[in-house]
Amino acid sequence: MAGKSIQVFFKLIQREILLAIRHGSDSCMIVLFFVIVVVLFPLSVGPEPGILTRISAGIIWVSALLSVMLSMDRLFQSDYEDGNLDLLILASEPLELIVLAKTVAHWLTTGFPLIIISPVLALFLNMDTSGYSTLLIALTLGTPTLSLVGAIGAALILGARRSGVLLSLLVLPLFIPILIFGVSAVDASLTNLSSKPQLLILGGLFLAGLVLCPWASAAALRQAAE
Amino acid sequence: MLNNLINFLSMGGYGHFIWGAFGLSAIVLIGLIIQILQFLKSSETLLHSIKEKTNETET
Amino acid sequence: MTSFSGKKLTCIRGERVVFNDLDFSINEGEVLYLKGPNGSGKSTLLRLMAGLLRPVNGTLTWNNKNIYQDEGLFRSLTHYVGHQDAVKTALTVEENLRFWAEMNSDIKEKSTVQKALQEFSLDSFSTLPARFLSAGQRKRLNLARLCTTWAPLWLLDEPSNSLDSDSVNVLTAAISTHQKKGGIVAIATHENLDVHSNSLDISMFTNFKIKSRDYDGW
Amino acid sequence: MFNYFANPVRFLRLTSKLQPITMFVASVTIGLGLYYGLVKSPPDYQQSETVRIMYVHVPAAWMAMFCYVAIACSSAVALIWRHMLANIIAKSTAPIGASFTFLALATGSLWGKPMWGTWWVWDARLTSVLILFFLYLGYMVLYNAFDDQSRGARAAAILSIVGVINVPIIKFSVDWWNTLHQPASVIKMDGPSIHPSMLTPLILMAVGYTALYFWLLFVRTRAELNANKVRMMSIQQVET
Repeated sequence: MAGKSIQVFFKLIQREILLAIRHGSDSCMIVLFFVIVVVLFPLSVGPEPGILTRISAGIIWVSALLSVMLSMDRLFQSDYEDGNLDLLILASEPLELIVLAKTVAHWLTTGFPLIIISPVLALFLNMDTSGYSTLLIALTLGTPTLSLVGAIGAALILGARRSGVLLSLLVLPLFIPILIFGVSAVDASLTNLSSKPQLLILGGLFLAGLVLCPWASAAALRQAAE
Repeated sequence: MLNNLINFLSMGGYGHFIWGAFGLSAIVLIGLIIQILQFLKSSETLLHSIKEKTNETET
Repeated sequence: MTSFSGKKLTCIRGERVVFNDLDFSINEGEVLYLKGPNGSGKSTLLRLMAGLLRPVNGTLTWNNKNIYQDEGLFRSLTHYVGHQDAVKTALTVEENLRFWAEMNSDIKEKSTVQKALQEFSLDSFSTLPARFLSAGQRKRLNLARLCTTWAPLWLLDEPSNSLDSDSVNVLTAAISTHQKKGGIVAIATHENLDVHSNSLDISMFTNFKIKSRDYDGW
Repeated sequence: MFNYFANPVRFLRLTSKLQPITMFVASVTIGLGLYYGLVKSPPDYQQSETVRIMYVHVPAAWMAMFCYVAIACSSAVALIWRHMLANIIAKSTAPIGASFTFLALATGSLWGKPMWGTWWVWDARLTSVLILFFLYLGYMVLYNAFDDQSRGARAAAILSIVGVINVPIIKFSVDWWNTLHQPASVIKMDGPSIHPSMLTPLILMAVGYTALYFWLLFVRTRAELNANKVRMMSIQQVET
């Protein structure tokens, strides 16, 4: 029995990624948004390297957080509109597994590209190289948690008026812990202190999210289909 | 009598902060009370009017 | 002798009593027509039967075992066809169908998917992206899902709208073969498919009214 | 079946007795608290008179937290036992809790001005209360973002439970963030250990605020039940 669930899990991820590829432009839009937001800061705060280096970690993390949140509300919306959501709820596999599969697929199409491009942006903000490796590790631990928590918000706003803005109001307060520890991890390594505690806490948040968030998103989806 | 009232009000020079805080709390809480009581009154009048209507249709 | 029945079902949707104390029972090989004017709760009852909606009280039993005990099992026994066609326009016709076939059971060979497409005469455009399909063709693709894997209980919500006449015959044929194989079907439709069936008029069960005197007693 | 309609007879009979009691308790304790706080208790040797703002700030912050936990508990009851009345209690608590949170923020900044010279201080506790204020606004906005009331109630209930699980995490991360960026903090928000004579007004005000919350909750729930019944009867009239 468990074999079938795993099979269904990967089949769902495969379908989501196939859909993302067919609508090629979606994940590129998110990455472009990420780049543009980061570019805004030197234009506003001023190009002097001194300031930029000091706040580079914060800029990258806030932009990554906004990009992930921006791409969140389409997670269940298309399934809700075309009737797929009912069938997913009625599938013999537990809904929590299906939600986890969709979140993983969402992370692969949005979170992962952000991580790949983040060193380039760190270069823009001339963050010195000691911070690069921690930035990548922190983003790899942080962005999946952002997707997991964002999935709860995406499930809650189905069928609501003005769901895009509503999602950001619901989800941003919940993103704050991830933001704080993510930025302080990179800052610690920039001032060559050890960033181990922050990364451990980020890992802890990720594991907690992995267990609790699909359960909450599934509950939200069931009440959305009622 | 008057001057110890004044120095009571001035609160050692911080009067406007303290009275500001207490005044604001009073305004917000009393505003909340009034709003809720009005909400109750309007819901009761609404209920009465719809009951009259259903009573006519039921009897 | 499989049977699917519900006792004293009461459902509230959007603060409105849709129906109250509704009973029904369908035995093996039978079709139940849900009759009633628009808004009388036909779709709500079907969604309730499928398990998408929880009744306020009353029980649903499959072989007189409460379905909420083992929901996973019950869900693997039912096919639900709703108003919307659950078709991903970016995927091809065949990909759509294969996805749902593999979701419900681990069939390996492609034949069952091909056979289902043939039955609803969709096999000619199986590699066409679904966005080129007309509404009727999309509904047929959704109905083709019924024939890919075996599930004794079919719950069909207006299956025949936007279908042309010979597709309706295909649907009637599929329903009667399902009956012969001992399946159970509940349909909400205005078209009288010539299928041997008994019917249930939902509007008889929407008599619950709040009197103005209700809960005035405080 | 009838209890789904938030059969309020039991609840309303209970609250019609409690309502005057809570009103009386609230007015007496708040009156006494004000008298003790403003007149009787001594000024603090460091902060002098401004410490009196604590008698309004600290109870409001406690109530902000108390109301959010109350929303989460009644939402949990509403989700598990599908009881509409618990949803209505949660919905009625939200604006009261949001007002207390706003008061905690406003009085906190009024307290910060004389001591640190700036209206807003990024102190760990004040920042957590600010985030809690966003959680309240999120709850209220989500509740009314749907055309169907019961959909909004269920969605907001789930959000409040997710929120209440996140509050300690947010508190922990904000405290960590505060110690990281905080130069040696001169005066912590709640000042030196509270002198016993200052404790009485604080407790009086806290009890007064709690009684006020329950009184307002009962009044507002009664009004919501009326509105609920009006809506149902008007829907029914449309059908007959």
